[in-house]
Amino acid sequence: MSTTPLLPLADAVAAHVHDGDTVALEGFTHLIPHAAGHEIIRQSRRDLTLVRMTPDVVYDQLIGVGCAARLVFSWGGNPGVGSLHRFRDAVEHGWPRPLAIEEHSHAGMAARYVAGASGLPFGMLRGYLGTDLVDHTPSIRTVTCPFTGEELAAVPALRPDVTIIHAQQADRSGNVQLWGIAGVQKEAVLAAERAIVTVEEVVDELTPRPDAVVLPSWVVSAVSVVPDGAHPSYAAGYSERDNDFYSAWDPIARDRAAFTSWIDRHVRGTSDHAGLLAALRTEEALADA
Amino acid sequence: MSTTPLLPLADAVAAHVHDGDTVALEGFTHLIPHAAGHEIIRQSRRDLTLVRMTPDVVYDQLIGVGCAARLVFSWGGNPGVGSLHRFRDAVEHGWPRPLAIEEHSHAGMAARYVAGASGLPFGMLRGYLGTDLVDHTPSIRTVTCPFTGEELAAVPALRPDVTIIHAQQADRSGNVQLWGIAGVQKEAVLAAERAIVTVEEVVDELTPRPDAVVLPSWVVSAVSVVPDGAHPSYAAGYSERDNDFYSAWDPIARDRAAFTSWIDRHVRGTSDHAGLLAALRTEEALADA
Amino acid sequence: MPDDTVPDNTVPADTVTTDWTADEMMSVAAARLLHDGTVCFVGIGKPSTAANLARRTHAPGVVLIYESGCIGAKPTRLPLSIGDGELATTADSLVSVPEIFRYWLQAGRVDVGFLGAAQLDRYGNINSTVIGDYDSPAVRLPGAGGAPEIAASARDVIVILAHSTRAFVERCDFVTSTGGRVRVVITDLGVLEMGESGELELASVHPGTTVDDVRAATGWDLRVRPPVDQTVPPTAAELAALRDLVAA
Amino acid sequence: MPDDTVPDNTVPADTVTTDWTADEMMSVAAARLLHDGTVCFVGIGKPSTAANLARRTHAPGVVLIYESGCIGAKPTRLPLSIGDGELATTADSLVSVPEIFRYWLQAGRVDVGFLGAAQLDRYGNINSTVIGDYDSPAVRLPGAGGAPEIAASARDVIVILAHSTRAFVERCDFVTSTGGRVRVVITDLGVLEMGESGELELASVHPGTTVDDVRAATGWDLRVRPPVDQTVPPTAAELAALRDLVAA
Repeated sequence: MSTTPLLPLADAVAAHVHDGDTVALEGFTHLIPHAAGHEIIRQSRRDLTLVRMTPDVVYDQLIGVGCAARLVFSWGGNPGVGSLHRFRDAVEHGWPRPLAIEEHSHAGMAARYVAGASGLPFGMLRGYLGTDLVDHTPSIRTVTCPFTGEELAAVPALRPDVTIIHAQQADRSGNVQLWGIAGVQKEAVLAAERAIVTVEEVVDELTPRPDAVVLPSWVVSAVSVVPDGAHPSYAAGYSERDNDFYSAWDPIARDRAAFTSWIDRHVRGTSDHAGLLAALRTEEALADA
Repeated sequence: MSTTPLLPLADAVAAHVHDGDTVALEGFTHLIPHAAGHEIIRQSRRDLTLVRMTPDVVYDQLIGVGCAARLVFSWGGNPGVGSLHRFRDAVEHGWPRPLAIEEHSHAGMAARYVAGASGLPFGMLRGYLGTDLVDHTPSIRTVTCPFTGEELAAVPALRPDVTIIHAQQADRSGNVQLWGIAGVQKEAVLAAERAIVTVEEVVDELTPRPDAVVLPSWVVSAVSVVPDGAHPSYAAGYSERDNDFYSAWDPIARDRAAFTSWIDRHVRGTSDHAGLLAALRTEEALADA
Repeated sequence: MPDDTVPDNTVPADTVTTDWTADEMMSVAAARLLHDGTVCFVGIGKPSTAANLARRTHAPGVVLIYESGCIGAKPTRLPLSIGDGELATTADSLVSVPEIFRYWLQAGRVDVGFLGAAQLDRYGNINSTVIGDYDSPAVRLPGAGGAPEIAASARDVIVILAHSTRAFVERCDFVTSTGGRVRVVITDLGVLEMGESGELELASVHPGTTVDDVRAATGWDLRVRPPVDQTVPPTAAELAALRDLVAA
Repeated sequence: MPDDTVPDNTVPADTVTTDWTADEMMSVAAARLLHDGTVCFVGIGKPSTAANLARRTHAPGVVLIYESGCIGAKPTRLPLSIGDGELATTADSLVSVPEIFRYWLQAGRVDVGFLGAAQLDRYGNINSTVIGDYDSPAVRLPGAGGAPEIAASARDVIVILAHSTRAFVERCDFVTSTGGRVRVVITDLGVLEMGESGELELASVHPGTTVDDVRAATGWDLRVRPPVDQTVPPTAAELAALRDLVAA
């Protein structure tokens, strides 16, 4: 029986995320693999091309510590809060290093992942027409319908070296099940050369559920058990979104020193996600006291 | 609240299926809308372009009575049994009328439905290369990737005038839920101008289920309650596939007179699907006696 | 402009109120553009507030689509993010993000798409990408998200944006999405509608605001469509429903 | 040819049997080509029998994909149709038909694709479309189904087809799919493998069959790869598992 290795997250990141890789940590508000992002920071990966439709706080962190040389994205913000200040600082002032950007629309990014998952060299859509994105993003071209003559936007397939997602469950063979808002995660996994999945728990058997995506073990390179591994994002059925954290991130990220100190304490100063969550809980308790 | 009309099947077919229409009755072994096909025969529609990936017994019947002028398809057979003899007779001998064919592969047909559901003029795939289909099917062309230069197959979007499918349940507003093997039905509905859905039953509320496709009422033109409306195909959770019927169809369809007599008795000689099922049960009882 | 996005000024005047904020006026004015059966592509913030207000008041059958894949969501409180669990659990159908953009938005199934922006020009083009030069921006904004395809594929586009000369500009620093389908712009001062000429025109001012106020807050020479109506202020019922929704 | 589709002739000879049919020999020979972890795209009939036999004997971890969208199906009895309920209920994952062709087959995730045919030529091209002229056929066959893309996208293609000069032809009346990835052809008389030259060669004959028998049933001058092995006949365990499966 082909089984996917069940590895500690540190080992999975060490094995599958390399300097210079193109890395997609996908998640659409729900199921964002924050813990994996933190582990990439702990292991000081460099020169990554980060890919994601909706880079949010974890990408702000990866960019802020200088892991990324390049960002491929369609919307970079702190949802419901505002800007990503580390992302802005990198683009506006090159701190801590310049960040090249390749910018698409959501529909374009989705088409690129679909093309990657489908083994096609490009995806097409009715999009981008009349926008200035066309002038600034060389990976937007056109293709002509051979039947109607209509000109459509063409975008190249995304094929990350490694995609990382968070899911609710895996079974002991490494089959993965996630449910609820599934975003573009299936496509991101299938488009990638390798895939790491962090899960809330391992179960003996995956019970079929409504609105579930099941990834067979043989398309997953490693599974790591990381309870609450999406925090401050959430996993339906396991946790709630920590909206306060997203709000609290704004002032931290506005200031380079505050940001670095936060990372040093919570990420570099902890050995794993359980340690990070414990540090956050201690602070909360102190603040409430 | 926008609700979809709940109509007797005869009224739904009368309202939405017109002579000369392009009609897709989709179903992939599971959930084939046989009852709707029979109603089209009862109402003597003419000059239809029939579309389906896997035309089977119900298309054999529609072709055999002369409803169809044209068939767009990728595999036409009696699954596990053999040929469709009425289809063969129409193609080989023009009986009861000539049948024009437009022939694709499964992957090509699926890409055509996806393009239709997506509002794109064409779909593309890595397919057809080196096959003689390219020479006989003008709707297979090529498109060149603007990034890699690779030549891919291009096929035009399918946009049926009406798609008909069978599902397990609708709620009182006309939201539809089907589950189990879902084939290409979602795409076929979304690609069509109008959609009729026959259902096993109407329920107060649709309970979310694993492996379900839910179509909101506002993409469905009419819902008709037709218990066992897929027979001899099946609806998971409601009925079993009548494998004996598929076997029994072979000798009936081999002979023009036997076929016509079967249609006259079971389809034209009954007023609805309940009548047809009753006639079949009576025969079975007599055969067993 | 299709009839069902014409601002509805037929709200009974006897129930109007005066203790409302400009923010509330914007949400109410946007909600009034939605009707039973209108399929709306909704983002977080004002669009979501407006669409849910419509659903709680005059248009219980309005259909809310969130780009996270939730079709027909019926949240009991305003979602804080586009991926809130309640959007998924109350949806008629939950689909993937690629599907929502291809089968639902691109295919033309959306009647009304809402957009916000940092900048808007007279033609309805919007900028949510950068202030300043793209390659060395003064302010890097979040970027396009779904805007280019919402602007291209929704039948009608409604922009919600507070009035200021920094936002209502002669020329967008960057065209993130085009104005071809923009029908209405709702601001804290009034309502602009797309004119026959393809240029936005002032159609109504909110109570307490003058045409001159609006023109002064607009960075181009704003056309005025006479007679400029006064926007019907929020009714007591609208306000109550809105405040309920926000407090929930 | 990748190692894992080389016919496995290492089955212990002491357990071989003699009371088997040619049909059983074909299923057993095909099953032996599959291994734990091999991802097979399976049709109904012999391919399904072979893949399920492998799963019940030496390769419990073989992955069966049916084009109806069932990934990792583990039926307890042989399905009568590609859409049997049990394929869905035992699958690891159930997906739509467009997805199975795009994300799974076209993307190159299938190791072994099985094809049947009405005609086969020496290059592995097959015909399942028409006998005779396309526009006025002598026999209209069911058509391509998934064959063109299975033949183009599976890493290795295995054809299962009973030997006769009507089936093994000099030239297919219609090329439904091409032979570029055909590695093995299993017949009721023997096993053909694709040679370096791109032409099928006789690699083994089933017990009781001679090379001349095979050549006589082949409509072209069949190359023979010396030494031609004798196919190891079904073992008692293989036969028992196969008959169990068929009877279930």
